[in-house]
Amino acid sequence: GCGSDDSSTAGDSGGGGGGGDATTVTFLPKALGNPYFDTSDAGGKKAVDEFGGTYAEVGPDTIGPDTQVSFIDTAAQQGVNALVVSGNDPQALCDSLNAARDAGTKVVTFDSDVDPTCRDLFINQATAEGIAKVEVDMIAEQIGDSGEVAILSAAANATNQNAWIKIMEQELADNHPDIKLVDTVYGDDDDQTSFDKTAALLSDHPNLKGIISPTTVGIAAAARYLSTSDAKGKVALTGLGTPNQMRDYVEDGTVTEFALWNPGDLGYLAAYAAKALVDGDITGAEGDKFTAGELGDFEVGADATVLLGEPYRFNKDNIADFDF
Amino acid sequence: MSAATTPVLELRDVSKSFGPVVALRSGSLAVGAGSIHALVGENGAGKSTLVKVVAGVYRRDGGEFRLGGQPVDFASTAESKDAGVAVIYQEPTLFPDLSVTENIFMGRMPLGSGRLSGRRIDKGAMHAEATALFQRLGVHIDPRRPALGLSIADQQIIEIAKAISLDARLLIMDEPTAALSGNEVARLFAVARSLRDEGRALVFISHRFDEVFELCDTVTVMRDGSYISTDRVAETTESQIVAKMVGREVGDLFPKTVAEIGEVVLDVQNLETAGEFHGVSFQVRAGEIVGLAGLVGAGRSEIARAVFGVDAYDAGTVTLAGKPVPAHDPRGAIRAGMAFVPEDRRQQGLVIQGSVGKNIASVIRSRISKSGLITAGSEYAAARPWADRLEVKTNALDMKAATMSGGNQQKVVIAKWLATNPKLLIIDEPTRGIDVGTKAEVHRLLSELAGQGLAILMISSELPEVLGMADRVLVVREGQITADIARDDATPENVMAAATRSSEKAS
Amino acid sequence: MATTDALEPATTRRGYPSYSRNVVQRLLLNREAAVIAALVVVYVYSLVSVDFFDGPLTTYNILKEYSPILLMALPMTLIIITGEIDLSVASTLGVSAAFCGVLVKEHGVDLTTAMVLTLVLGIVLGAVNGFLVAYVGLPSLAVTIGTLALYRGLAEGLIQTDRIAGFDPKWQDWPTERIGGTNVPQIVIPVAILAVVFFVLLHFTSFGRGVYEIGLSPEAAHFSGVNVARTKFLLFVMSGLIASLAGLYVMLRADSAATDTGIGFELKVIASVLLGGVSIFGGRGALHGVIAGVLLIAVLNSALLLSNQGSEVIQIIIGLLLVASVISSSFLSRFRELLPRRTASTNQVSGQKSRKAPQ
Amino acid sequence: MSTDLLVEPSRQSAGQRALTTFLRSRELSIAIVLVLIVIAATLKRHTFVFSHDGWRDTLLTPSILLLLAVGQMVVIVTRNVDLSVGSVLGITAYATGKIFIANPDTPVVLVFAAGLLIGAVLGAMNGFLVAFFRVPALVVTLGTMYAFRGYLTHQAGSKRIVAGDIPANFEKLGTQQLLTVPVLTLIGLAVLAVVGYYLHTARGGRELYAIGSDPDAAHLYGLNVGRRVFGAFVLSGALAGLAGVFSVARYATAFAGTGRDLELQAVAAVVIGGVAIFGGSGTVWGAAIGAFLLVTINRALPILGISDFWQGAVVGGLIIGAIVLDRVLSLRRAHQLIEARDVTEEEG
Ligand SMILES: Nc1ncnc2c1ncn2[C@@H]1O[C@H](COP(=O)(O)OP(=O)(O)OP(=O)(O)O)[C@@H](O)[C@H]1O
Ligand SMILES: Nc1ncnc2c1ncn2[C@@H]1O[C@H](COP(=O)(O)OP(=O)(O)OP(=O)(O)O)[C@@H](O)[C@H]1O
Ligand SMILES: [Mg+2]
Ligand SMILES: [Mg+2]
Repeated sequence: GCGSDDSSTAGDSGGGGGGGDATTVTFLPKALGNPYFDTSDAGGKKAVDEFGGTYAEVGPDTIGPDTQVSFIDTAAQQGVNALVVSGNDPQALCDSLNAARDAGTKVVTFDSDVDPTCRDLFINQATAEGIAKVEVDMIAEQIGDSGEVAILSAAANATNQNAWIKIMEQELADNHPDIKLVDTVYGDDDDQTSFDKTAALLSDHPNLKGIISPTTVGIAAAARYLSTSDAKGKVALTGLGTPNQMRDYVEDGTVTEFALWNPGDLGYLAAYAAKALVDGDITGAEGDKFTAGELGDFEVGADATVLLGEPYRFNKDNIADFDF
Repeated sequence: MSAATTPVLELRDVSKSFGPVVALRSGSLAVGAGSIHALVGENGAGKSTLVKVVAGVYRRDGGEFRLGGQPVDFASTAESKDAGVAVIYQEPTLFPDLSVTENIFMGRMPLGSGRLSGRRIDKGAMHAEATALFQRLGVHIDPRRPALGLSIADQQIIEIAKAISLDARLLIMDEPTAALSGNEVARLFAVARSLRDEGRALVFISHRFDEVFELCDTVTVMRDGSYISTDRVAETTESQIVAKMVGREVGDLFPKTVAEIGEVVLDVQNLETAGEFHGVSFQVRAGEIVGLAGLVGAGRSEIARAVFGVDAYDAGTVTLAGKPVPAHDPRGAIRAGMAFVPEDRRQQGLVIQGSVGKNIASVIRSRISKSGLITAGSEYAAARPWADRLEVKTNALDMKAATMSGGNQQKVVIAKWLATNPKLLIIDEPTRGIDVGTKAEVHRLLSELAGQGLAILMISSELPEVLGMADRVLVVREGQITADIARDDATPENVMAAATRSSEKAS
Repeated sequence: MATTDALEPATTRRGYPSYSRNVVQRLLLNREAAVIAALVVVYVYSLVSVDFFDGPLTTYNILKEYSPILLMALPMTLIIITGEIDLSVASTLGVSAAFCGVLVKEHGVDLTTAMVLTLVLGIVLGAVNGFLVAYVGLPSLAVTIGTLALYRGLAEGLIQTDRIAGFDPKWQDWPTERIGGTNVPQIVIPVAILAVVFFVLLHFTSFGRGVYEIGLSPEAAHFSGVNVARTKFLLFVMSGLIASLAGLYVMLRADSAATDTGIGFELKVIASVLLGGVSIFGGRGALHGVIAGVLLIAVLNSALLLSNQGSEVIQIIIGLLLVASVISSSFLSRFRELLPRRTASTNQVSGQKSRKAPQ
Repeated sequence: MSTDLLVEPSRQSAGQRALTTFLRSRELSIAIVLVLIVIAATLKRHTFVFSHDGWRDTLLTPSILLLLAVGQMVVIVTRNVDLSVGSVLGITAYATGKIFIANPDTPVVLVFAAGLLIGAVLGAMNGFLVAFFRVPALVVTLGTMYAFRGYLTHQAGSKRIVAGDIPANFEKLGTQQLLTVPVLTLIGLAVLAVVGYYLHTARGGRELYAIGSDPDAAHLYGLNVGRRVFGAFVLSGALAGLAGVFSVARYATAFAGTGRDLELQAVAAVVIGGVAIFGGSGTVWGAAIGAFLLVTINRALPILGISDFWQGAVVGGLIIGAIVLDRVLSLRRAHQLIEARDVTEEEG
């Protein structure tokens, strides 16, 4: 699907036109209707426009292991130069992605990686360790480094979520002995499910001190529930969120601090990386270097991964400066 | 009365067809206020169709239709109701989930008075009125119970109550007494007379002449969808009416060739289904036609259905040619050599939306399929000779059965069963709703089949048919066989007596 | 005359023609032909005017992606022709994938055995539906809404947070490998075989004739010796079996089993069956129409994606096609209709007795 | 035999009759299940009900499904079904957000009216197709479910209504309470009461039952079937529209996927509530209890120690159980009714 914006340009070969000289880059988020990906893809579009390529965004309207497949297949058919994907499932997409690569399409993953054997490059928003650590640190600060906490995740089988959660558990065990992770629930990145799961968490664990939600949909829904509940102010909430979704709740004190990298930059970087691959400037080998417009120079790290940077913390003092 | 000068209801040359089926050719009827007008005719003569045209169920194809002198043309039954026409349809049509009262008043429930309860149904008043109606008809029915599970008779009574409660100027009753017992009929007549004396016009349809002569003052005869005659009841006789209905002398209608009776083919012992019938035992021999007589609702069809196995039964045994027939297993019954032409042609006898050929071949598929495979070609090939044998009128075997006349549909059903080469043929209402010509053909065929040693169990609500065709008449009343009368001893009187409750009430 | 043996059919006196219309009319003037025509038109149009549609991957992708729908549509066609419906197919598909995955990954069962056991599971799940509908006599619409939730719930319970992947490549690659040098994935082989089997079953066996009769008039079918209950039971069992087969395929194709595998497929399947000219009231429809219906949706989908239309456009089109198909047939039948009341409702009258989908 | 008092006006008083019918009612059985679940959950953790949030959520969370179930019940009782309610809800939810973006201080009343209106219009489309063209509702509403959803996705694309777009006063409405009862729940119950009263006491209401009970008889009675069925769909649509407004008030967000899969839940609630899927019988009270049960069981299971991974299975089992129960009860009832008939005939 396409936002009403580019559906207007549909009909002409849109993101297709692999034959043309302009580099064609197609962005494929986990699902449409998620403002986080709206922002990242906007960043991508910005980059593509800068280097004069052709940008397209397609995607399923529901998250599911193979809902992205038909879009990958289509991109392959269109022979786009590069496909920038946030994978719903590390395995389910592999066959299609490899088919696309055989057809000459460069595959860059961002936000959520797939099996390294079926992509050329992964743009990592931040190391899993970095993300896990910043979330644990924030919750620890907010609840005074002791008490019960719970995690509100996305889909039960979301790879990056599960990876982060594992590391968080480790980090808590190692450095925060007094914090007890009592429950992990799954909101499927759906507002209402996340909302109701939050309610369930609070009633299941009367002396819950904090909630970590490493997903932008989840943290917003949780904040929405907390802001209307007795637990407001008593139960701390942190995780990964976008300023626009969280602004109200930071201002009304439901949330003190949450983190995120700039998804716009992430998409921007991914687009330039894709360009570099297409032009053959890089192959994805460790040590390859390329320049990502205004973001400057980046170097490909181990198993074809490029790191954006460290997550950024948003709170009352700085949230007003951001709009995404 | 002066009103008698302009008839309340006046129909002239009204016609109605369903596709190729001409149900009504030229129906004419004139009913004056303060009179009870009998409408008689054989099954399929078009009486009910005429009624449904008056009621606004069907739009007539042609002809004149006046009510109180005014030409009218009803698009729906609601309009006819508003115009003061009340109809008791032949088949009760009730809402099983709704209460008896609601069934009576559906569409015109009394609303409470006053601002607040203005749009509210006045249940109290409604139940009271229903109770009063049943008082008048002299029956016990709890107005609050759902219609679900009511007997045909009770359903019929509710239809009557519904019609009366409309207190219309024209009341049409299509075979209201078919399922009623003696004293229920008596009360209905009492009510009918009081309505007549109030100056209403009534139309009364019945197959029972004693009722016609007891209740009505005028009688109109129909045959094959056409008007035949109208006479004052006082000035005509039963035999005259019958002659007009049939259009020929009664004698030659039932060409029963006496065949020699052979071995016992069907042996039914103590068949019982709770609430339907009990202690039913009888035999049918090769070459014998056994007639099952009784009122509608007596349970004859239920017995037949149980014997053939489309219904399960609680107790008893069915044996065919010495071998026990599995219970509740039509396939088994067919394998054993039974054939069953059911009562309801459109729902049970035929796949009415299916083609003629496929219908005829439907029971012998296993025989005509080669190595498990069957093709339309092989079906039509198998069907063709049987269509020929019964002279089915259709221009191709792939025509839908629904496009045929009642008579031809019946022929298809019979063909379909003869194709199985059965030992026993159970045939329920063999000639209901089919034209006189076909009727004679069917009768000839039946006695011919009997002549070739086929055992036949024939259920019929038409006394003349039973008396004309059967070698033996079994009379069913309330699920019991109350009489077993040999052909020669059978008279309308003793059969009717055994069939109705009134006789034992009298004693 | 009276001497001719009535129990012997007469030697043809007036030979009845089998058909009232000539071959051409019979073949061309029906819903199936219309759907096939639509399919051809859309396909040809896309070939000439949609970029890349003529590419080598198009056929491959369409077949690869729509095989599960096509599979489940086969038994669904028969079920809907009997006037029933099975909303639980997608959940059966999901729980089958989950079950097989769990067997392999958590209980170390080897893949082949696991797949066999999964098919058995499919039969059991179908039998549950079939029993409740055919023998207990419950409305299939309600029953399969229940099992829709139940089976999906079992899948979620089985898999929970696991993500099951990395199946034995020899199995995992097979379905999506190309046949020879063609653009046809191997999964098409079993799909084609099953399509033929069901086509023969429906159109050339006594069982199939029974299926139609049940749809047109359950009572009449019962009265002429068709075992209505057993027929329906078997159909639901087939539906379960085929759905779990489709589940295995989806699992292998994606090399992963997850709680939400195949979610929402049931409506896609039913939509394509109805598009294919099968009447929701039962008694009417043909398998080639349904296959054309599935392919029509597939081709539309592919063509629209290639012209960068979002999935929503496809949804809108499917929706409108559905509505249009029933309205057109209602018009036709209203003209053809001989009975004063539409057959639809006369089918319905006996309420609980006729377990048809609500009109 | 005597003509007088042939029909005893029924041995019981109105009060007794009401009581017995209540005690025998199908609704009571699931109401009890609901209560038991709530009690069990509360015993395990008193905050489930005895806490501000617990009490509020117990009443508030089902309010959206409640509206859908009420509308769905009215359609199903006429032997039809409306599968498009989820999409209708999504459209009105998104429209609500758009209205506020366009003009943040739109009076709340107007927003509710808009939701009702949009829903009613969409419902009218279904009603027109079903009633006028006499085509099966299952197919039509399956089609409009896709079409409406597709239209919404087309409009919304990947845009999303976020809390910031919703004015505070409207957001507050999502949780506002009147004597501890959430306002949304009160509205839902009010709708329930009105519809229930109509179905029970108005001509139109009884005609809806009649149509579902036997469509052909309804025609023979001269009932205006088309108009009634049309009305039922309009109501279902309007209530789905209202539910859309509710969902924005409660969740302060809306996007292309809002309300997906709710249609089957609504049908499930109605079925659990003992409404015959082929119309003619059942009550809107039952449907409402069904909705509460469906939602509450989801909240209660984790507390009762059943991992929420098994919730779907439990709900499915619940639906099957409900249908089987209905079959058993209706068979018993039919039997009793036939008995009753025979008894009265003995007296004759
Ligand atoms: N809806 C219909 N479609 C097709 N043919 C019909 C229909 N209704 C009646 N017929 C046919 O029209 C003819 C007249 O039927 P009708 O019911 O009017 O006869 P009748 O006089 O009422 O018979 P009976 O005494 O058995 O009630 C019959 O041949 C019947 O098969
Ligand atoms: N309780 C009932 N509710 C609805 N229909 C009924 C009921 N009982 C009988 N019928 C139907 O009414 C018709 C007459 O009843 P039944 O068949 O039991 O008696 P019968 O002696 O066979 O009379 P007939 O053969 O003349 O119909 C049959 O079609 C039967 O199916
Ligand atoms: Mg008649
Ligand atoms: Mg009978």
